[in-house]
Amino acid sequence: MSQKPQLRVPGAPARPGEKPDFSYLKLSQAGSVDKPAVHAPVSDTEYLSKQLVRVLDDNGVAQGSWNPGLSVEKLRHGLKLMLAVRAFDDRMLKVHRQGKISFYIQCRGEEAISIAQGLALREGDMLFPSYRNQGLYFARERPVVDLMCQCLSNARDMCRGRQLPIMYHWKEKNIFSISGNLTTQVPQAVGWAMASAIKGEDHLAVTWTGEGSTAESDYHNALTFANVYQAPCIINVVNNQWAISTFQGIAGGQDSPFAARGPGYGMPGIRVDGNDFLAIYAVTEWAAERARTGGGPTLIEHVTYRASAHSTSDDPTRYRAKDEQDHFPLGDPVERLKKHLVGLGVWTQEEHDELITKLDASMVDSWQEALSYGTTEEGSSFAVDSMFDDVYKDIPDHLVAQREKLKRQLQNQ
Amino acid sequence: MSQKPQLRVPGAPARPGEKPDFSYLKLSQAGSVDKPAVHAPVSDTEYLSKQLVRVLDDNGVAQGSWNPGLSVEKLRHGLKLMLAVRAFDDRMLKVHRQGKISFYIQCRGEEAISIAQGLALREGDMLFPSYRNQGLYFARERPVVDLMCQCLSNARDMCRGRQLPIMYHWKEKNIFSISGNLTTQVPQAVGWAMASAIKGEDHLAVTWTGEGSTAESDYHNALTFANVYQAPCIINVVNNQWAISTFQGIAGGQDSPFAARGPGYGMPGIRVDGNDFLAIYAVTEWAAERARTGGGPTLIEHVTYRASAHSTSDDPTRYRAKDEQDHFPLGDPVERLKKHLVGLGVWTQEEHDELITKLDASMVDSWQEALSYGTTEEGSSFAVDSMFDDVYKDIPDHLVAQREKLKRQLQNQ
Amino acid sequence: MAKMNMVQALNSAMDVMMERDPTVIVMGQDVGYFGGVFNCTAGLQERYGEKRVFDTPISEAGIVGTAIGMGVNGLRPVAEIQFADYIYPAFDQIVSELARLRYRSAGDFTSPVTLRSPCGGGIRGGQTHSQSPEGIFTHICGIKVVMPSNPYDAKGLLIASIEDDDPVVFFEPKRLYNGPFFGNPKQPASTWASHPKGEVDEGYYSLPIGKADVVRSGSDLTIITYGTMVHVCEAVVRDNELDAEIIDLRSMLPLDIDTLVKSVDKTGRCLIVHEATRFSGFGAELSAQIQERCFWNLSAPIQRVTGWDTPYPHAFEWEYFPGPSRIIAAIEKVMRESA
Amino acid sequence: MAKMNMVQALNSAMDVMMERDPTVIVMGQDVGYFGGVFNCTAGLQERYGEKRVFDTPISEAGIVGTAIGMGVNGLRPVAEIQFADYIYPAFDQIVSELARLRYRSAGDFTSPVTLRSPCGGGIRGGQTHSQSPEGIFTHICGIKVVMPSNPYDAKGLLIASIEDDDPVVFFEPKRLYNGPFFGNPKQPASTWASHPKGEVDEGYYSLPIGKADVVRSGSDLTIITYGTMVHVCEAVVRDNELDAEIIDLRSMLPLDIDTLVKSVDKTGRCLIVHEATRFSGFGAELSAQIQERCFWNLSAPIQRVTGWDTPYPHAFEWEYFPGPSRIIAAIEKVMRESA
Ligand SMILES: Cc1ncc(C[n+]2csc(CCOP(=O)(O)OP(=O)(O)O)c2C)c(N)n1
Ligand SMILES: Cc1ncc(C[n+]2csc(CCOP(=O)(O)OP(=O)(O)O)c2C)c(N)n1
Ligand SMILES: [Mg+2]
Ligand SMILES: [Mg+2]
Repeated sequence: MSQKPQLRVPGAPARPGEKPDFSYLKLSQAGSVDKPAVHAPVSDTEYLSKQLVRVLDDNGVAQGSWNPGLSVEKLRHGLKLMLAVRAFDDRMLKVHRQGKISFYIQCRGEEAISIAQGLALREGDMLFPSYRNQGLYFARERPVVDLMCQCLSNARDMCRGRQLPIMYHWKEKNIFSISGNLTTQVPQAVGWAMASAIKGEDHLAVTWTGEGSTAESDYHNALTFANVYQAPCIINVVNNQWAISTFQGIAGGQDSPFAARGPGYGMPGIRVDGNDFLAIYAVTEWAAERARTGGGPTLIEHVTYRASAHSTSDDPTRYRAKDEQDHFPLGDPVERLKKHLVGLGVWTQEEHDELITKLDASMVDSWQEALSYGTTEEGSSFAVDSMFDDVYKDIPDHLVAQREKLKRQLQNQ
Repeated sequence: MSQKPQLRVPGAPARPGEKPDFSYLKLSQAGSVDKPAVHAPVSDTEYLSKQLVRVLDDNGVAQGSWNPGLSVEKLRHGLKLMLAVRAFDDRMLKVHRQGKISFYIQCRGEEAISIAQGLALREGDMLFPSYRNQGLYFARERPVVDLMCQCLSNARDMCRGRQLPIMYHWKEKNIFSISGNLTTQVPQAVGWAMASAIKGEDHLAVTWTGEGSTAESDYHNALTFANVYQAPCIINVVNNQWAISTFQGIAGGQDSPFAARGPGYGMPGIRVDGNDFLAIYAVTEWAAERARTGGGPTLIEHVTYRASAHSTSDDPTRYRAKDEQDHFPLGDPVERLKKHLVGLGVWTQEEHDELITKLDASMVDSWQEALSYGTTEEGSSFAVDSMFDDVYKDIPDHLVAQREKLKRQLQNQ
Repeated sequence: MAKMNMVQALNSAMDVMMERDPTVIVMGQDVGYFGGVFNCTAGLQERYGEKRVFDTPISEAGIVGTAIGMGVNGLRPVAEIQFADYIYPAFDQIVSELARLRYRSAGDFTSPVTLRSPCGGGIRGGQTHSQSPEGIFTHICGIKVVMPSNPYDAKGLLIASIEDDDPVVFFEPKRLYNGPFFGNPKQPASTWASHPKGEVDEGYYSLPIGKADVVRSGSDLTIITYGTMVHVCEAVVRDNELDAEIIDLRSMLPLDIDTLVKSVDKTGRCLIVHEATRFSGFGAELSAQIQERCFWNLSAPIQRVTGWDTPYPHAFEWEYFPGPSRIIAAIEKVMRESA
Repeated sequence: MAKMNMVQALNSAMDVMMERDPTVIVMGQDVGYFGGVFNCTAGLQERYGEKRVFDTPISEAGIVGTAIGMGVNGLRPVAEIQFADYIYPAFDQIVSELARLRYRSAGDFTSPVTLRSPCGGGIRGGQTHSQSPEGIFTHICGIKVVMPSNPYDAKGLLIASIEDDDPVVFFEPKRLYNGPFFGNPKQPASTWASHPKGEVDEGYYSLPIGKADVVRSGSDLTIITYGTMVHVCEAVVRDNELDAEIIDLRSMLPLDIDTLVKSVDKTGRCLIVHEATRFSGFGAELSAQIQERCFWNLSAPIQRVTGWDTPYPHAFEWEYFPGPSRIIAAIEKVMRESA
């Protein structure tokens, strides 16, 4: 211990040119963490915020009381969806490189989270995703063409050209609009859940935010209100170790896991292996049942790794050690679920490869279809008028005037 | 457990017409909570956030390892200062009733916190108080006339008439300016402490906020930054059970104590008997030594009771059970320290009464002196010019013009 | 009809709407059992239960953030921000979220939140209980900004705000809660009982947002104002027997520019009065639009009377407040320059 | 002298100041090892160590709040807000604290924080990476608001901001980071290398805050603008061979009104151009002040060309951007009306 105060600036364990080092990660053995009763008092759940709930062991075998006992069908469906997300991401990265879309964000390495949780929740549950939860659209079966159209700001963009690529929403199937501003959706989810309780409904609100984003004020407001009103919600922190170039220590992950904020605020906090489809599914089921039966909110920290760049505007080789992902002790979520299925004898490498090929091809087809509805470069397919819609429900006079002005100018050009 | 989600709206245990009820408060026996090593790892300090550090028992005897072993002189000094604060508050309430000042806030019942902590800290430590920490000025020996002059916005007001009464500051003795906006000073204190560490100094920043105010965003930002950078600071939460009309449950105190936020964020959290001069002194010493020797921040929750109205604008009989204070299980801080001193045989009821009489008289004298420097009603003693000073270091042209305009207008009236 | 002060009128608006529409809920610091620090929500929790009227943690950002979510889930939250000076912590949720949600989701998600907040000075509140931040909010597209100047309008406009499917920031000049204020703090306090706009329908009615009120017609000069300053301007015009037209904006965004232009085109002179600080205050937008539209009919430069560009100082409250003498001086200037 | 783009010039300003003054520190999201998402702080951490250049948690309010405390404790923090669109969470700390500390403590406590933040559109950033919120900040007394339009000014003004004992909000038009932009996205990108203001002194120099720059003199019309729009206006004037005077404000608060008045009194015509939304944008204050001062010399109403009062839409970026055709139309209008 130093004799004088020191400004601690938590650094990354490894930067370019250095050897990847994940020794800071505290892991638990698969199956070693007990599953408490759904309505256990918060104090009896505290250990969950410090240990790591894992079901799949290194051999792909499901272990322990958290094993959700999913049907083979469901497991295969989960794997398929994860592969679909990955195929989608790959395709979108390619078309971004071709200059077809202005921006993109992958979720590589984190697919298990959105897919397992998407499947574990009910249709009536309202989802408030971050920008890295595209998997939720797959779990709820939004045609990928629609997502592509949003990225193209074309005639079938559900945002009508207003938003950056990837900022989807889906009103019919309860997936909320994405904001560029981090964490703002988290208190909104809590408010949505409060309304659910006020109305006497049992729909949950479920939200996701990055570990870096938990530093935002809104996160605190969300945890406070969720706990005070016992809002039926699940707050997910996706700890993928990085926030653009900053390591999770800078967000406050060095001395206590993000899940530990839960008990600090008076709610359960669960730290889960974010690359373990079964574990994620199980903790989500537990939290959902708890919330749905009046037990209030749960905080879930998913320990995972951002295998991709932050976004297409980012170049992680400038700040991360080379091949860091290969050293990540929790592996790759797709590989791990695949191993489990292969181990169960219900999946083979051939089926796997075939599926990937099929998915890749279907993404190409979908992309062709999406292109047929227009592209950003060609200019918007919406009338320029539409730019003035939806600022308000009814267009006020001053916007009518601005719209007319713009139309006249475009006519004169 | 209900079968459906319910909006929980944490209520006060008792409202007007009902019997006071403090059964929700979890207490520990005096002397029963162990004192960890100053540099104990956070995980070894967690129990401190759930139990209640107490030194003075019901008989006024000091118990256990947290007994700070203060000299009789220091104890008597502490008692005297607490009584001085109380005499000051009484006088100011009276002059407010007489219409002499526009506003006032008492700290009755909470005197031990500012006095014990003020005495336990060093002169070079920078204090970032809330509006209920007037005791700090007594601990650092600001002449009360100066405080009164601030409340009168008169010629000797250190705020030059700019601020509401009680929004003092004291640059020379390191007491920061008070803002009307709650909790804003808490991240500022953390920043100050970061600067201390950056500069290689061992001055601490110490800040206070009400339990209600911990819901503000700034509180989260303060805890996050304090922990991440291991800022040498102490963050005090004064849990006086009430925030104007709302009970501490509405701020999130129902399921876990405010001190528990500390370990949640990765720093020690200590729950202390806020009416126990000795216990407060001891935990402050511990936290200060920890911070000063590189151990980073500590969160301290003081369990106390707001014996007064929120402010002179408030009427607690409209929302609190009658005589609630009399049922508060931690008693009155002045009475408790008095009992301790009397028990030690170093103080008597007569000395006590005499001191009160003397203090009351000296407050009257000070008030007379303060009045001699002007009053709010008479109008400001500062030139109207001064209103345009200090918006910027140098007055920009547009403010010069506004100042001239005002001066001309006042001349014409 | 009943005599109501502004607090009672606002209370009545919420009461009427809670009665009519089960989705209306009221939330904010101290609004529940206590009925709000200014009493505006008194009795509502008792009447509608704590699921519909509840206290919140002291977190303005949390209030707005959760209110947005409730609005998305079919409720109509009416949230109180205890003082306008304390609305800033919620600024991001208001600007980036409340105001933008409809647009960014192409109308699929909306949240009809009403934010009520007492504003303005003249109650010795010092620099953090006196501010008039409305100008800032008028720069935010996607929200409406309203400020009533009397009980009748307050009720009608608050009902309209709650019913509005767009978010509304509703500022209440707290100096007017208990009576009109004519700018002279030494005068005995006036009450709403004797003011025509203190007569308030006890039932449901609403006033359109975006319609200014010509509170006095005249031909020499147009005075555009809102909130507390409406009464100060009226008093100045009355006391000095001026032939001025006074317009109470009532809503700043959307702005009833047509009514303003009509008046200024007629009078050829324009004075803008608000309590907020001058630089980039709402008076600037008013001035800019009026000179754009009425340029050829203006016979003197548009003048602004406003708070100074300083915080609101406790001791110099009345030197800060843009009271009668400053208004008269400005009127004289306009008249002189156009003579 | 060296050729620098705006990023390099800003970097050089910080470098020079960190070298000269050990109390200068740099903080913000990704500003440390990585050097900032726009590279503005590249190399600084390596040079000055992580106690003086450090990454922060993703909390704009926390950044400003702690920066204030550091400023009070004798440091001169230069904090980056990654995008101006993300400055709103820090709004309360800026308005209620940073701007007001000196006043409320009668000068006893001050905090000379500089907040740097990239603003403006034209980079396909959509509604949350394109905003120009400077107008809002100009309504806040106690802070200064600066926006440079070229590398030379950027460095001189940033140094002045860091040295200033008052807090400064320093907006950087990110469209100009790598080169001037003339308003036509289809034109090949231009670089600063060929622009006179891309010649930047490598050492210490500063430019006064509160001084506008007459970037082109002319007699028919005054164009008042700042940031990205300076170059668009210059291009329009050049391409259309107009005799317009163009003034780059450089600082909005304090405002160099004398330079503006002098010009408008001379030309009799005034056009204000900014990228921010129109309603209550900074153009309103400019218009209001100029009509107050230059009324008798104006031969046509002052016009504003601005962004529309909508969010910045991803797909309609160039229909939103107040580009050359809108500027030309407005100039024609002013000329026609005063003919
Ligand atoms: C309020 C706000 N501040 C800053 C940003 C810029 N920004 C976008 S993503 C990001 C990093 C977020 O990291 P994390 O929360 O860990 O999520 P991840 O990208 O790892 O999924 C930052 C700083 C923003 N979008 N909004
Ligand atoms: C940002 C902000 N919001 C609201 C208020 C109004 N307000 C002043 S004191 C107070 C209650 C604070 O309670 P607590 O933090 O428990 O402190 P206590 O008064 O009990 O000491 C409130 C809501 C304020 N001053 N600032
Ligand atoms: Mg992350
Ligand atoms: Mg309290």
